[in-house]
Amino acid sequence: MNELVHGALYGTLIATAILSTIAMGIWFERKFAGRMQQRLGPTIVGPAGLLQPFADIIKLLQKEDIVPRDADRGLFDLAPILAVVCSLGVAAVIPFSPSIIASDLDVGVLWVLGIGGLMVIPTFAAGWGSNNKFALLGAMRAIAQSVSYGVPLVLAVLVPVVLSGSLSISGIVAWQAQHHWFAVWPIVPGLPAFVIFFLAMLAESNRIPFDIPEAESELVAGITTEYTGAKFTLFYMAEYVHTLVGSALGAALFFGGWDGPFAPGLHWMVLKTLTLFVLIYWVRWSLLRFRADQLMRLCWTWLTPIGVALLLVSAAWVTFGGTN
Amino acid sequence: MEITVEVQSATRGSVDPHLSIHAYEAEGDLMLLHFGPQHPSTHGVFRMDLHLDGETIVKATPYIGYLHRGVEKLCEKLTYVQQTPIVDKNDYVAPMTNEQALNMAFEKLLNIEVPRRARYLRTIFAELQRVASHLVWLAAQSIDLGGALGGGSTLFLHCLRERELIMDLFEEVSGARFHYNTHTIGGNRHDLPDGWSKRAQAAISQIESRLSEYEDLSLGNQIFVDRMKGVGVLSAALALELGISGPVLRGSGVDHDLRRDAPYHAYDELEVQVAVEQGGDCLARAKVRFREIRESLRLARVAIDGIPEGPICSFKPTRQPTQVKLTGGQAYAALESPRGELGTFVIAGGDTPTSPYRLKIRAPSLHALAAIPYIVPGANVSDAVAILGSLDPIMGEVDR
Amino acid sequence: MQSAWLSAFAFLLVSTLVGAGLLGAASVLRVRAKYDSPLKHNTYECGEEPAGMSWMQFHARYYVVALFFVLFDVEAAFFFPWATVLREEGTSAFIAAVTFAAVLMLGWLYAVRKEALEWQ
Amino acid sequence: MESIPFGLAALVTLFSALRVVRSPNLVHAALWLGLALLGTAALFAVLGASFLAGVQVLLYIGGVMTLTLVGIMITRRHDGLNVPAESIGHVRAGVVSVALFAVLAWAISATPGLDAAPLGPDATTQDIGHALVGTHVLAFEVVSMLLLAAMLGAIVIARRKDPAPHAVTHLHVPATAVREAAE
Repeated sequence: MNELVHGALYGTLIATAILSTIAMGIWFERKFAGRMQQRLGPTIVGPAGLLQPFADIIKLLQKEDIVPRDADRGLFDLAPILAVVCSLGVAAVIPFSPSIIASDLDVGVLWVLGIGGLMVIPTFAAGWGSNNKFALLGAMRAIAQSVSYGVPLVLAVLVPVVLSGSLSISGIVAWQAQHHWFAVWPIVPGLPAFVIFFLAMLAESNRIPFDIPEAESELVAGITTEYTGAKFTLFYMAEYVHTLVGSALGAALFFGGWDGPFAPGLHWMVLKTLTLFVLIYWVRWSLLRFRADQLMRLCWTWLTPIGVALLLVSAAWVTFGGTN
Repeated sequence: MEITVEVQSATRGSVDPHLSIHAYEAEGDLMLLHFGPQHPSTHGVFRMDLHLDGETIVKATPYIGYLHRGVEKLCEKLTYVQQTPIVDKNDYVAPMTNEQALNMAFEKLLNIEVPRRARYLRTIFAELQRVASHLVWLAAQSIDLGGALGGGSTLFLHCLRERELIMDLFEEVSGARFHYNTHTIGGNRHDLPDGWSKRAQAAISQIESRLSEYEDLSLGNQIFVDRMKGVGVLSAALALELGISGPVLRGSGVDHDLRRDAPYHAYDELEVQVAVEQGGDCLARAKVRFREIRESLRLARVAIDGIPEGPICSFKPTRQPTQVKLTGGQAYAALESPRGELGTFVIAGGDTPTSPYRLKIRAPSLHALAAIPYIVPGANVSDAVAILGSLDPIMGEVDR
Repeated sequence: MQSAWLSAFAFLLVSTLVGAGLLGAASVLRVRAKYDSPLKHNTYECGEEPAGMSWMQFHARYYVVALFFVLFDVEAAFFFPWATVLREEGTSAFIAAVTFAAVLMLGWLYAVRKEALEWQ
Repeated sequence: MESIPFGLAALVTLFSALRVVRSPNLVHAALWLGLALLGTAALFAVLGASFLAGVQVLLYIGGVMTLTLVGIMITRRHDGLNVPAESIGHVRAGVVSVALFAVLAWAISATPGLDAAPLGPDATTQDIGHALVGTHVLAFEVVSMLLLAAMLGAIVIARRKDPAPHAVTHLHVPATAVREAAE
């Protein structure tokens, strides 16, 4: 029972932290994008528009709940909740400091990949359940993209697993704290593996340049076309949670997580996570969008074989590299 | 009559251009997707009915008329002088050229010579307007490719920043930022304010310096090129047959530009370098537009330097709409708008001598849209958006 | 049973509560329309009446991609336990994995050659 | 203490398995199957097979479920989506299920040595790894052959459909060609 309480307590703590980071992250993103686009971003609500996210949330929650007549009511309602669970659930095994971790699972990597991979189910449920052509097209695109980029993602995650010999995320971070960060050393499987991880993570969380599932200039809003109010908010939130948790995962797997000098572990983890988070914004607000076939080609002809090669290189490093 | 592919093909020898559609079982394989009118990237209210096999488009049927405002009919009721502000709203991205095309037809009808200074002013306005219009095209195209919530909107807003400079210049001259009503029969209404030329030159320099930045963000961006290359290939023969003109035609490798081939305004005194690209795909059209922006900036600069002194209107400017009275005659005048050959055909006479019997506007966007049934099938939904954007249609002009 | 699983499960419960709680909050805060128009509940299709079913037959390449994903995932599933013992087992484990990956990449090579993973 | 989560997981698994066969809608059935597989993963976790539980979620729900959904989406006849419940024939289905269960149960209990788990009751992922590259290294390599065969099979089957309508990739018909065809 103790573990249940531990999980619930830390779960509440981490979920609250993530959600408030996202609220402020949205404000920051709008300011950031505004500066990139020669405008100011939010300025009206609160000082420097700081209260804008809360105004947004209240607005979205107040909106009328419209369900299309031909929708599959059950799936339509279930999908947004599942989306939040699948994106937030990944955070359960991520160590934010040596002690702040909801569940120190010995197969943490499998948990991350498994729960993250479940995202196809709410996507499909929303797309199919809406009974809308744009939503269905978006859902199928999302599924194809998600399963395709699942392969380089798994291969990239295998690199730190091989290098550290541990399946637990906290174990991987602890190993990096003892030896060296994987993105820094060994540079050859480490850094390219991080790049592949980063790209696959962008694709899994449907960020530009891989946002073809919701491509609003083509598919209006993809799977969220028929969603209004709170349910739309949940999808929107899930997308940001996915991005933030993905950044945290990247920081933990490749940049030593909470490891760092001078400051407590939590500070370092937050700093690294937010750096990656901002990097994603930067990419998002500068690049255009790929087309489905280009996306697939990039994944299958480049990322997958490179991922396999990196996996073998890291295995060779462990086997023949000697010292550590 | 509803304009459908069947109607078009009937006039073209009873051959359906979508020969392949018979290979499909209508119920089982194809999905009919209404793409528009209320869609983020149909550039106004335009509808394409797409028959999809998976994501591949097998047949595309354009439907127009959602923005029909009866401008031509309205012009039959208004006096000649009153019509200029009405046609301003046709091509709402390049209002200057609308006014010019209309007044050129009236001048031809009345056999009025436009003074040289007015012709220079018109040239400058036309070229600056072309720059502004092409910037809007680039903005819209990048939104189509890159999303309203992403890199596309970054380029979009930057393009609009440069367009503002041009609108500021126009505002100084005409007092209006958008619907200028500055051209009239026989010349212009407003002369340049003091120091305008200098400020215009400065604005041109600024746009020129930033243009290469935009080129890097679009033509220099691998994603942009990959999305445009080989997409929506329009052959020169088909383009000519459909009456397509402007950058779309020049992107298909046809060297045709009214500014050089049938000079109007002051183009007979200027040397226009026509931008032609081979390939006929979206990328070729994009390249043409980029080269045209540079050429237009150069032309505007030369024209500003060479503005002669003199009157700006040969026909006595009037506040009395009934001044122009005609009982007969007809005229057609065309100019090279940012979208192609924008022509006005006017027949004078009828019941009232103060207004035309019939006025017809030849809108280049309408002809460009005619290519959709031919170049969209075979592409997928993402490509359809890119193709539509590269045709650069303005629905106000299409539907009138 | 591993205690960490219970914590992870509790975390999932908390996530569910976040989603359900937000929907619950919305059901209180939500503005309700006084008059319900049937048009409001139409399926969105750019302002036109939706034509036909929203169902369509997707191309078989979706299936190929999904199948490839499963196969590579199965490969990964074998690699995970292998990775944890690589340091101890040494060269023999390395050779086993290289052979494994090489055989699998033959399939990938065939797929690329036959353009089975091309999307258009 | 373990019996409560075990019972819960088993209950969820059984209930959703029942819904898989009882659901008239194919998509619903597939999604219930996902829940049944998730319940199985929970069972594995409760029984201490951490790695197996993780793989179950990763492969079966993330992979096989997706495959099933995609499989439904690429079928041609969507009007057969709803399976009429009356057509199933409860008695016959029940007999077949019971018979199948009996056969499986008998096969498991009759197979010698199955009750003695090869890796012991608390096998860790490391133990699986050792076994994989040690005693079972041949099986490990054979699996790669199996995966290769599956890949090739998928490609061949998918390519067989190719000459169908999809062969038309670029449909641009130039005006001249149209005119020639008319003449």
